[in-house]
Amino acid sequence: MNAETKLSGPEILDYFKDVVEDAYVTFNFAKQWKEEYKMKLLGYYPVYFPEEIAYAMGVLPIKLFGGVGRIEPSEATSRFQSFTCSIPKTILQLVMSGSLDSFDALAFTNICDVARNLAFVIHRNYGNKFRVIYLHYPINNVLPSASKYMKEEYERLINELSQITGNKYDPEVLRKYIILGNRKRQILRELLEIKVNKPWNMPFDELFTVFLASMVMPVDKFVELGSKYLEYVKGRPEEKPVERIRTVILGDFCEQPPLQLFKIIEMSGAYILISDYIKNAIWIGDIDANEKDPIDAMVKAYVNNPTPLTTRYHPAINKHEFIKKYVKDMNANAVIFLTPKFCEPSLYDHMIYRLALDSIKMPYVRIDYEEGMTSFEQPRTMAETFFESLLFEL
Amino acid sequence: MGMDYVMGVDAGSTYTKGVLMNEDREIVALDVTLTGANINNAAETIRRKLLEKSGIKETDVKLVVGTGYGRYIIRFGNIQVTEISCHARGAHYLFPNTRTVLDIGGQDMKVIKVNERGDVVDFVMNDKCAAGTGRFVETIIKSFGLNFKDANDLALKSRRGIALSSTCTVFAQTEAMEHLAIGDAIEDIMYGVFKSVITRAVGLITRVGLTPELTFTGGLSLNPIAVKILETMLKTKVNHSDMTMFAGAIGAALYGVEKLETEKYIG
Amino acid sequence: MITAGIDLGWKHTRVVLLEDGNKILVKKYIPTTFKLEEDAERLYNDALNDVGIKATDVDYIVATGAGRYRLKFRNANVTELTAGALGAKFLFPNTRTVIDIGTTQTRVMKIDDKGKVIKFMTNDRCAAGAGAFLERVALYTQVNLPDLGNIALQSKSPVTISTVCSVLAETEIINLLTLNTPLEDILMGAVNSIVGRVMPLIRVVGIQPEITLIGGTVLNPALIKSLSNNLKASINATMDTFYAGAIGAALLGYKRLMKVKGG
Amino acid sequence: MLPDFPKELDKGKAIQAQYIRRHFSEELQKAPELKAKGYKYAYLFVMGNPIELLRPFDVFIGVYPEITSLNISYKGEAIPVLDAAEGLVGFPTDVCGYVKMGVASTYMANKIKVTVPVIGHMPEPDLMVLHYTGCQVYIHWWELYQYMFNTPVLVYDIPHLRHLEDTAKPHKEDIEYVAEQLKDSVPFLEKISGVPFDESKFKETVKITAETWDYWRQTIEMEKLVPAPYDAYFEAIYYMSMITIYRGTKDALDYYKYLLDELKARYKFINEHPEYAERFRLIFEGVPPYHNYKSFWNLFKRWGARMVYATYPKVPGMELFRFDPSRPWESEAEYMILPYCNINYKDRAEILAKYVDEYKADGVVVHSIKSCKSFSSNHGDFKEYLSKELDVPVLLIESDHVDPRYYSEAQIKNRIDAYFEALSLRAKR
Repeated sequence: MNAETKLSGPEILDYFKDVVEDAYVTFNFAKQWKEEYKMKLLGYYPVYFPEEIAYAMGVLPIKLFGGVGRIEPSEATSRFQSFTCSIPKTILQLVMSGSLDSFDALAFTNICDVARNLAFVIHRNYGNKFRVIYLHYPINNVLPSASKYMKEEYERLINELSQITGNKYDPEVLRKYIILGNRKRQILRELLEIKVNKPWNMPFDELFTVFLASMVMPVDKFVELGSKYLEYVKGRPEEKPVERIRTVILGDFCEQPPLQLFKIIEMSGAYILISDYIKNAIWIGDIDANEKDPIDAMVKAYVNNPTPLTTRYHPAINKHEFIKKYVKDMNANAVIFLTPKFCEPSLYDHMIYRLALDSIKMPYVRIDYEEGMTSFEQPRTMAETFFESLLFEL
Repeated sequence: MGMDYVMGVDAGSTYTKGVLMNEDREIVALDVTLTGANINNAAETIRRKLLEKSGIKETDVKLVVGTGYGRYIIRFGNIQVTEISCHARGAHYLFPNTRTVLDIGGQDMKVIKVNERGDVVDFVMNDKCAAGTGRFVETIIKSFGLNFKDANDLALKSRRGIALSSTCTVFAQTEAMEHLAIGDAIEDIMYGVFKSVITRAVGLITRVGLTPELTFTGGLSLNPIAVKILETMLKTKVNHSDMTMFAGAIGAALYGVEKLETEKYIG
Repeated sequence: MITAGIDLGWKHTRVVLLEDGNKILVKKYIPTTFKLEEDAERLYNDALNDVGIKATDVDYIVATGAGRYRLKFRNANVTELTAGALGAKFLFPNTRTVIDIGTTQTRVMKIDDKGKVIKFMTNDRCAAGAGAFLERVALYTQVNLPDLGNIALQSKSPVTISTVCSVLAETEIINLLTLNTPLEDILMGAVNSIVGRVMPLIRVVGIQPEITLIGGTVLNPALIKSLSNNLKASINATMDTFYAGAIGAALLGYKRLMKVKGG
Repeated sequence: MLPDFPKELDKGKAIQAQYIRRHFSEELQKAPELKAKGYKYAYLFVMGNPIELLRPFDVFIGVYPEITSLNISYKGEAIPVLDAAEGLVGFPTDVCGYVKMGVASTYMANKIKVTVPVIGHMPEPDLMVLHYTGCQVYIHWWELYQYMFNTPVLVYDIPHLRHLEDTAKPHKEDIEYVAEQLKDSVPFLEKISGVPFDESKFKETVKITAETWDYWRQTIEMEKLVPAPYDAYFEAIYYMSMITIYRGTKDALDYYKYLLDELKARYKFINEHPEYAERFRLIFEGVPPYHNYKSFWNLFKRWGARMVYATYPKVPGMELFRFDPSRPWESEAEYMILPYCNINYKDRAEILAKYVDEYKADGVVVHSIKSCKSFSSNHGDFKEYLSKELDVPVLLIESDHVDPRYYSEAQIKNRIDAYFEALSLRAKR
């Protein structure tokens, strides 16, 4: 059925690039897959959404990227004030301009107050067009009641989705997709390892592109192409390392930084090892496919996840201990906080992590960005100064 | 008995505009001056100029109506009305079929929905973070060592406009300079400057809803490129003339005439 | 050995020729127009003529400032922060804190005894355009920018302008004008508001003497006074620190040469 | 300009002011002595806190950084505290002003011991009660204290009122979930306080709150009267402080008993003195600019406008809610789910539209603030909904609640005047 199976490594990357570019405004691939797979389309707002449940209910989940410089939210600004970040405006603009008309449902979770309010603004204005689903993830995750509650929330989700597709829930189908999802995350983790171990062998924007593709493609298709691409990357001749600073990026957990920004940071003297945006794609980790009730497995994977998430409070997690270990494991020499303009959660994480970074003398700098930024001279100057101060000896 | 006159003074942040109107709602004189550091002096100058131009006796001017940011300062002013109400009236006077008014001033940008009598039905103004539009265009043109005419000529030559922040004028200005630094053409940057302003305006217009005819008032309406971009973006004809920058002052004068009439009617 | 530092800033283009990394042969500036490269090239040639040096005698050219990438004949480029820090250190060897209030961006740098930037802060985007703000204030109040500082110094009771946004600060100033507030009080208020926006940045990097002010605002006595009042410390600011960026760039060029020469 | 009421009809504000003073100077400033006596300072949020569950232990003193922040700002002392927050603590500017000032106050008072305004004197926390109600920033805010002061955190996860099939009705599962957490938290509270829990005391407290609530509700609904006896925004904000700080005490109960009588007397008075009656009846949505509170209020007074309903005083809890002492745990849970900002926006819009009729309002004023996305981020849609779909005149203005640096009086005055000019024309038609 698909011509993609015969693609070579570089061709797969080009295909991923096309898929990603299409997932901002045009969504032609999504429409095509909607036909091909006979599935309904669901767009979900960052950060985490239980894709496996959507698939199990016959719904193809697509992560919404926002506009990222490709659309001007001129109408959406009538709903959201100037002091809100970009992604809710550009996503609302996509809704208003009809770009998302092929979608059947839009899902939101309790990541921040703006996203929360956006969900219900869309419901009030376009409730007849889309089913708006709002999930509240628990934060009291040391109590048994939290897991009980979250299971009810997932069952509510299943119920909502079955009303869209008419499909009945079958735990074995969910189990199948949990296995596929684990495979997808496995591929992504291996790619990430290559980048972390020998960063000169892969520019960060290449890694980022593959991760983005994994968020907006049918999981089986990605697993097929992704594993081939992984083999290709493993077989690629080695590049020569140059003197650059191994850098971890924090803060870009929801609003997507323009690719150009990553390029500029690497050009300024960095090897970017990881950023929150891609970290979150594999955050949920391996979900136990052998659990008796696969929904319990989904719940456990979220509730017991020991890795902090900017938007999730967890009573048992110590963020200071985490960040120290994180940069150590990455063997990083610098941290850049990439914070979206007007994004509060990102700024709060920065406030907490910088204390820990100070304690281990890890150099860091905070750089603001916006989806729609058209020039990068100020971030460039900041990044260059930062790396000049680490590289130059005078 | 002789003709009664009213004066409308629009003390804006950049320019002070004045109109002298007779009781039959005919404009007998109008003039404009830089507001500068002392609004009162500017208003005073305008008043003198209008009287000289028209040769009308001060005593025949029965009422002075102030509008604009400086409206409460004009010492010789009798009543004050906000520029929103005045621009509505003024635009309606200049183009009677006006139902939507776009005013881009130095500080604020407004879109006003008016009824067949020129009353304000609804209005929206720029977000707090999108203030200073008119000034932004002026300062950026100056900082490049150009004037409005050059800017228009350059922008009209542009093939591909450059996208600039359409909210914060300070960001937009920095971006414009940065585009210069990375070697973009000045034509395209100037186009981008006007484009970002008009994009902001179109956003506001969609909030009120565009009921034709649309009349474009305020200093920026004198820029052909601004009008051109506005018309292409809205796909509709836009009313504008060399009089539209006086809309606020004309509206103020009209309020004065109404006041006179009601007083006459009562007394 | 002669090295050149060329600072292509928004407001000013500056050139410095340095001999053996210790002697300033010439320093010049012109206001920048939208023709960044031409401005820089012309100024550079004028500087060469002034001291009768041939372009071929210059061993290394380092560009800095926002337009650094536009200078085709550069050997290297460096950011205005790194260069400014080096320049400040060159002029005032005990400098530990460097303040640069630029047209679009304000920077505060903490430096070590070698002039290397250890920590730096730039203004939040919402507080951008401090330098440009002062220019526009001069514009409405119809005073020449160079005089602004001296007029402001005459103020007895400066107004308070609290807003961080330079656009809204303008609105406030326009209103003060409409209320016929004394000019000097408005101007001093405007200067204080800029200093107020710099103070948090300075606190974050940590105040450490000596403090050196570089860039365009060294020409503004009111700003220097307000700054030293707020910091309760004296500020190094001379006509030379106006050139700190270009000096630092030239100095960096010299150091680079010495390194390759294994000196 | 609406005239001020005679003193004897305006005691309500003065009385609550005394209680506020008591809170700051007796309860917070005397922290060292009180801590020595075994008292524990529990940091709480205004919105939907379970104070009824803490009172029975007799050792917890509630600390409300939100109230500290707004009072600092109200008294004109915001700038130095904000400077400290951004300079000494290192907050970026885009962080909520409440968080900045709250954290900076505690930090200054306990870590670097610099002089702070009287009201800024925040005791070091013994317990952070993280009741995650209607504001995502809450979790980040308390987390900062957790890492800056190593304070134990007691978490209550409160689901957003997200069900779209019915308006502002908490679902059974959510109520059970929260009630269960309340019960689960008792051992922890016993450990921190060293006092055994007495359920009968808890029931008693809920009973007092229930009564208090009933009086508070009656004062709110009084505003349906024409002319309106008080300003349901600018005055109610003073009145509400008792429900926020002293809820569950006899003092609060007596206060609202008194207040109701005062306002009844006012109503009688206005009917005899028509010059006190409002010219415009408005509904206010949003948080006030505390730094310019009175001058901002005057911008409305001078047009003879009085607010007859406002959403902000409903942040501690909606009047549509009733405490039920017979089922204290569930009732407390329901209360924690139902504050205004925890109700989904679609329901908020419907509620507001309903009140425009019930309170015979001429229009709606929306004050959108940079700091509070929970309250403000959807305000544009409020305007769209009310003015386009329901033809209600809406004024939308922006600034910040505690940060005067985001307030531009000239800009706001201009908009307000234009709004009333249009309202006057509308009235003529």
